Amino acid sequence: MADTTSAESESFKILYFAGVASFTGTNEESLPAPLPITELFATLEKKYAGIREKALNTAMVTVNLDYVDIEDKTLVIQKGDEVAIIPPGMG
Amino acid sequence: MADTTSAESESFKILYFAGVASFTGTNEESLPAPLPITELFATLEKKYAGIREKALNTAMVTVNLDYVDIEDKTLVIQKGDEVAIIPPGMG
Amino acid sequence: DPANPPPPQFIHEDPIYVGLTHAPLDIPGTIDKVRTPKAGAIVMFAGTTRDNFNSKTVKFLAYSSYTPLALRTLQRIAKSHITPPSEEHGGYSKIQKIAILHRLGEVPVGEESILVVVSAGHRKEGWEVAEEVLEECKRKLEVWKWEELEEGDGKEE
Amino acid sequence: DPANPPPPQFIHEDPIYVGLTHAPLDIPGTIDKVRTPKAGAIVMFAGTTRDNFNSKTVKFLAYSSYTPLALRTLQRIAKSHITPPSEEHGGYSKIQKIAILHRLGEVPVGEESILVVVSAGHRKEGWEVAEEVLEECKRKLEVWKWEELEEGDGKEE
Repeated sequence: MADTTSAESESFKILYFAGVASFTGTNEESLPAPLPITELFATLEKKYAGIREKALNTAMVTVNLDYVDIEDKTLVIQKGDEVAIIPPGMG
Repeated sequence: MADTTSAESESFKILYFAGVASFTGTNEESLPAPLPITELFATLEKKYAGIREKALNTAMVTVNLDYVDIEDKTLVIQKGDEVAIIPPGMG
Repeated sequence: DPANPPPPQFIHEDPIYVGLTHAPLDIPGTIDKVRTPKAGAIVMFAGTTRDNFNSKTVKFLAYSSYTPLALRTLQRIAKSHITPPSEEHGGYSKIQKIAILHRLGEVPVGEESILVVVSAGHRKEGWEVAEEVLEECKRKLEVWKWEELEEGDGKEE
Repeated sequence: DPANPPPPQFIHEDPIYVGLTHAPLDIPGTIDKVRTPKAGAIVMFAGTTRDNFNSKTVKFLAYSSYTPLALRTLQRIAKSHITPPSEEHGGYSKIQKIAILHRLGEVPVGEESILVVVSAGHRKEGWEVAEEVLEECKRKLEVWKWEELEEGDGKEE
């Protein structure tokens, strides 16, 4: 069978808001899937040096609209998932 | 000089509200002036037996829109004054 | 005479707006009276006629007042909450503007009898003053309530 | 694209009404959503754009959101305050109905960014729940504020 996978079909969508979006310079992009949730922040740090300390440490993460624990070793982001980095609220 | 005073010109107006008006059966009437404020409740009790205990004891009194002390021996209601019996508020 | 009620009595001396009226209360119009670019918060309380009281069915509430005195009391309550600008409130007044309206006569179930609206720089002060003002009105305002119950046994408060 | 904003997102499942919209918030329409003969009190909070922030002049505020999640959060917050009838509240629910709306995009000075409206049998519960709901929204809602200052140095919060 022909290989029908593409970069897009083997990716998940990640959304950035507020200060996180200012840091990444984009509101949305695709990243390669699958990705264990425990590696998400390291992956982003590699792409956006300094983002961890500046923005991610105070943020939460959702996968398909559910808040998740980024230290959950059983959770792997799958292709097609919608992941979002949620900065703190308005306070 | 002719005596130009009449019953009306030698009177003050007194207003009743809420439970007090239910007791007197009227919202407004004229009473003879002058009348020391210290005698107001006794005057009303003579006219409406039982009103003191049922309605006046929890009420306040205004003369010409100012709250007054009904034990003020220097205060005499004058003809033309507007007196009001003020029951407690809505709570 | 319900067919020919007395005219409404309003005092609008910015930043306060108070009044007594037999007409339905105008919520958006009253909120507009307290609107200001200096406010980050508007707090409104509306007292409405509930259909029940002590397990009895309420047909309507009716309010009577000693109108000239009640108007003066509303004005006094409102003014007492307009305080000078202070360090504590970032160089501004604790609240910006205040409106208090009371309806008189019959108020059908579901309609408003009192509106208290406060604008403030910050929400904390808005909540605080709106609640204080409402309680002062309940205690001090020369307005009295009559509950017309379904059973016909109205009760003066 | 400000010329072509996304459609408003509302959930109206009586007794709750929540939503996110780029349009100006409709105060009387929102109050009507919580009106009920069972309520003796309606409490409303409106957060408005203030013309100043830390002594700087504010041109406008702008709000962005993760809309599908924020809508779900609004619904969850609203529902959590609709509790079963209880003895403590005279056989009724603590509050009757609740509406929460948040505006998105630019909100000019003097206009509303958030509305919280609660109807309750009694005023105490109305005040209490309205303030709680507002604080929960401030903490939990997936909506973020941008302050556009006169000097051009906007600040993300």
